[in-house]
Amino acid sequence: MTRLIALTLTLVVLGLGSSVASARDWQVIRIGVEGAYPPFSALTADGKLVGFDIDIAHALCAEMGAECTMVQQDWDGMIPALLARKYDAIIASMAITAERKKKVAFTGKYYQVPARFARRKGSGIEISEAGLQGKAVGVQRATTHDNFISGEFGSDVDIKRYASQDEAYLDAAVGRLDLLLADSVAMQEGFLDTDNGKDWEFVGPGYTDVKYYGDGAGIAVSKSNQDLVDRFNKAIEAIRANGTYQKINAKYFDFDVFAG
Amino acid sequence: MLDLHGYLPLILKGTLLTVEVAVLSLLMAILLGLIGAAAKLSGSRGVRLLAQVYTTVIRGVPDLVLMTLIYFGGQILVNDIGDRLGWDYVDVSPFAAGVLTIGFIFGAYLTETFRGGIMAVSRGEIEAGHAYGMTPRQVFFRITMPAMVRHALPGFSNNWLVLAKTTALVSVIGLHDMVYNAGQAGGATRQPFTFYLLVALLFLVLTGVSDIGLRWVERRYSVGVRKA
Amino acid sequence: MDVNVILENIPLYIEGMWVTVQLVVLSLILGLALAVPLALVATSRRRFIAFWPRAYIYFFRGTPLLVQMFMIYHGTAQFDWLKDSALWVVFKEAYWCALIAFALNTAAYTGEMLRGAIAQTPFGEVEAARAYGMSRWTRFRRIILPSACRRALPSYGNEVIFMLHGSALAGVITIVDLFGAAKIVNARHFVPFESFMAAGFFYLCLTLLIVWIFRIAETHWHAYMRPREEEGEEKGSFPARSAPAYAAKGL
Amino acid sequence: MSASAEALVVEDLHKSFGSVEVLKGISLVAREHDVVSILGSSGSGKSTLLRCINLLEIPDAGNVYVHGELIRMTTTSGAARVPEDKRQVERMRSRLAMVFQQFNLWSHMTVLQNVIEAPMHVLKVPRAEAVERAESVLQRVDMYERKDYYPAHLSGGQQQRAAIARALAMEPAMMLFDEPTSALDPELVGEVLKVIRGLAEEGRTMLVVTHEMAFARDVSTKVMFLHEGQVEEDGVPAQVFDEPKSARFRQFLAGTLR
Repeated sequence: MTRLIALTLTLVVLGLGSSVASARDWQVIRIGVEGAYPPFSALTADGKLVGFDIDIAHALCAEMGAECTMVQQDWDGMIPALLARKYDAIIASMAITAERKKKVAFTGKYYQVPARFARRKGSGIEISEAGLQGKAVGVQRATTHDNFISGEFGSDVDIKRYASQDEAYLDAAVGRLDLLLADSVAMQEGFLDTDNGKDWEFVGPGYTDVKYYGDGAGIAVSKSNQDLVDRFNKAIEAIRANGTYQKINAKYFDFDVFAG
Repeated sequence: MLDLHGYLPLILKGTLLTVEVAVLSLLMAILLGLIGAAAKLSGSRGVRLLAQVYTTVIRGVPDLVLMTLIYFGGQILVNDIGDRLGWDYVDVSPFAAGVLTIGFIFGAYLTETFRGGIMAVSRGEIEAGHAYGMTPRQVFFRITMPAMVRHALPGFSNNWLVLAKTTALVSVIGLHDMVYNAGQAGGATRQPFTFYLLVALLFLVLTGVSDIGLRWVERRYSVGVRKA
Repeated sequence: MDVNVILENIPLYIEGMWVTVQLVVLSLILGLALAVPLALVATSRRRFIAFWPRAYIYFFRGTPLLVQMFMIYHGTAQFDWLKDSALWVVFKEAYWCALIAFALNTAAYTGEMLRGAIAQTPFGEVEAARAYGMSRWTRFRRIILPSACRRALPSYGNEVIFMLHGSALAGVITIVDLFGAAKIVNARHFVPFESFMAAGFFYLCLTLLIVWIFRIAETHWHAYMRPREEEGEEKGSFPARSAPAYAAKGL
Repeated sequence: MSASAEALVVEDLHKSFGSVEVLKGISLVAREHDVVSILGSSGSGKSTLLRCINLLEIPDAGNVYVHGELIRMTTTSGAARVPEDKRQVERMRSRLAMVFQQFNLWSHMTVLQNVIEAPMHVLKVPRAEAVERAESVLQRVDMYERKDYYPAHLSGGQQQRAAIARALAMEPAMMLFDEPTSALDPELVGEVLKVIRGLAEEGRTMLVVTHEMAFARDVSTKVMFLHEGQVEEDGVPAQVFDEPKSARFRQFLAGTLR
């Protein structure tokens, strides 16, 4: 009996994992990333993280001379996990919004692209209050798109919220959704250009409304680590100045994602 | 029959994780269950009340909600404690959260199972122990506990089978168990049904094998007991 | 703790709770309707006939509800013939997928419960029914089923509670039930602790409501088994679905 | 006694369980108003005889006529003997009301519900009429006061009286009693026997499997002693009890009357 208790305690403690981080001189930084948001971040078949966000994160770390570990986190828990100190910064295409600024600090933007709707080809759906009436619109939960559709069309639309953008794409492909609302670049590369999205097309204008979409995608850091925000800001400026940013940009896109 | 497009190793890796989570949380649940049962049978009203609140809350709130709560809330709690004790940072990983939650939930169920088992041990057997000059400690470990095991086994078996199935929920907090991996494989191959069916069958194997094993144990512990 | 966030979002929680209640009630009704014939066939003496409902029950009781729901929600999309058929109107909606999964699941558990209770029907009572000229169907309808239902009532109470808990899975597939509502609140305000705690509180209230309803139902329905002077059945606790074994251990 | 119609005729009934032959060709005639007591030690086949008459057990051979109507039997492809018409059996059973050793009241129903159940759902008597009938038979067995009790809350004697009321409510052509007092505590036997005695005096046709010798002797019009599946002795009680022909029956009487 006593042995059983001892064994259990040992195992539970081991399970907790004592990954005690070192003091905050930012030689070691843990970065929260998502992995289900191509082409910005995705998992390869053998489980490796790839994408624009990931490359940027590595470039920034190299610039700061820090050793970085990537921590994969579902989008739902992105900010709560930062607040719970599961990692030190979020580099996951997170838009800089007023609501989020209440909880976390942001760097300046590292890219900005408009959001757009996409519809099934031939559905003829138009983007207006009447056109969206009763339509099933897929968005990723807890994103600016979720806020935008809820705020602008909320009561008329059947909003389907997904934990990841990939899940929304899957349901769109099988015909559970009438519309998608997402970042236009992510949707182009992650969906419309793929086999799943071959029957879908953009519709309506691009949205950059600051009220919902804020000031572009930034790096989120805990408010108590203002020094880390400054380091990241400097590093962003540096990689934009030395051409690293442009190289990564060119690897994924044939236009400038920084400007929006 | 089933074309798995080379995803079988990924699924089996997940199966291993599922089993790990299940076994570790079972150990934790046994520990909590014994503590809980002792608390419920304790002389102190406060302790009994605490145990009652524990079991009532656990049975009143869905596993999934508890798991989400512990995954986020648990980390905050650990950080608070850590700050006070001067630790730097202890990570509550999805794995730890999963094990802790499931262990915590089934600790409540096992509390009832063990309590029932202890109460089913006949007064006479215990009195006989005292009558032969055993200390209360000896009576508890030599008489009550072994006799309790037999009474608690059917409920225990049942709890284990439910626990094994409950591990599927860890996929929702992002742990790469077999359900999560089946989702990945299903999405990539566009054959979600195939992969979820495979995982369902693996669960049937897990519960089936456990069932056979537990029946064997129950038979062994019923030696010397006449079947009604 | 940020209570204001929760208070502001009470309407959202109420809406979610309404969806939860709908899902639970509908799946229980459908599940019960399916469980009765399932139990009837599973008690058949002809092995080949009894095999099928038993296999169904074994599958649904041996696998996680989450996997069953995923098989119906994500899995059905694998089949083009299904997507081209009229049935897709149903499977297209996450709500119906969840409802179907829940109903099939609870049908298996309820069916097994009824099967056990039917098997326990006192033989003499069935024989008396035969001796009075009741047909097979009348015997089942008037004697066996009502008596089995009463015996199964306490475990059915647990099943209802389990269904309430299981219904939280709906929140995983885009449905805004009570759990889904909590996820939205968390997503908007980043208050995981408060948002899920509130959901837990509402679930607890619903659970206690169910326990209370079943306690009343049992005092009505179980008058026939209870000695006139009330005996000391454990009142304070309600056994979980997982452990019928200790329900009977009141002492 | 006037020569009245034959209520029940049993011809050459055989029944085996596995290799054990329990009934080895039993015949029996009961006229209306007859009270036939069937005696025998345990294992003599007396209960099986009763159960074969209303087909709770299917006899291997032999015929049963109820009021002259033959219960038609047939043989399945698997060589099993089965009733040809289930409806006929159900109709016949509804006219032969059985009272069991273990009462077999439906435990989830009150006494009144037990009594109205079969009239309503087998004979299709309207509820109001069934209740009226039930209340009168309950008064007859002195159970009216307890009509809203559940069986579990009654003594054995009360349960058996309720079971007799349940049988009476069918207004049966004949009543079958299967050791109606054997499961009762000794002090409760009297109240049940009193009721059965009263029914016999009313002139009801009854077949009673019993161990109560005094009852068999005083109340029956006919006594039948079974031994190892055969009729060892039968006749009117005075003759059977006073001048038994069979040595076995004498032994049996000596044993039970001691």
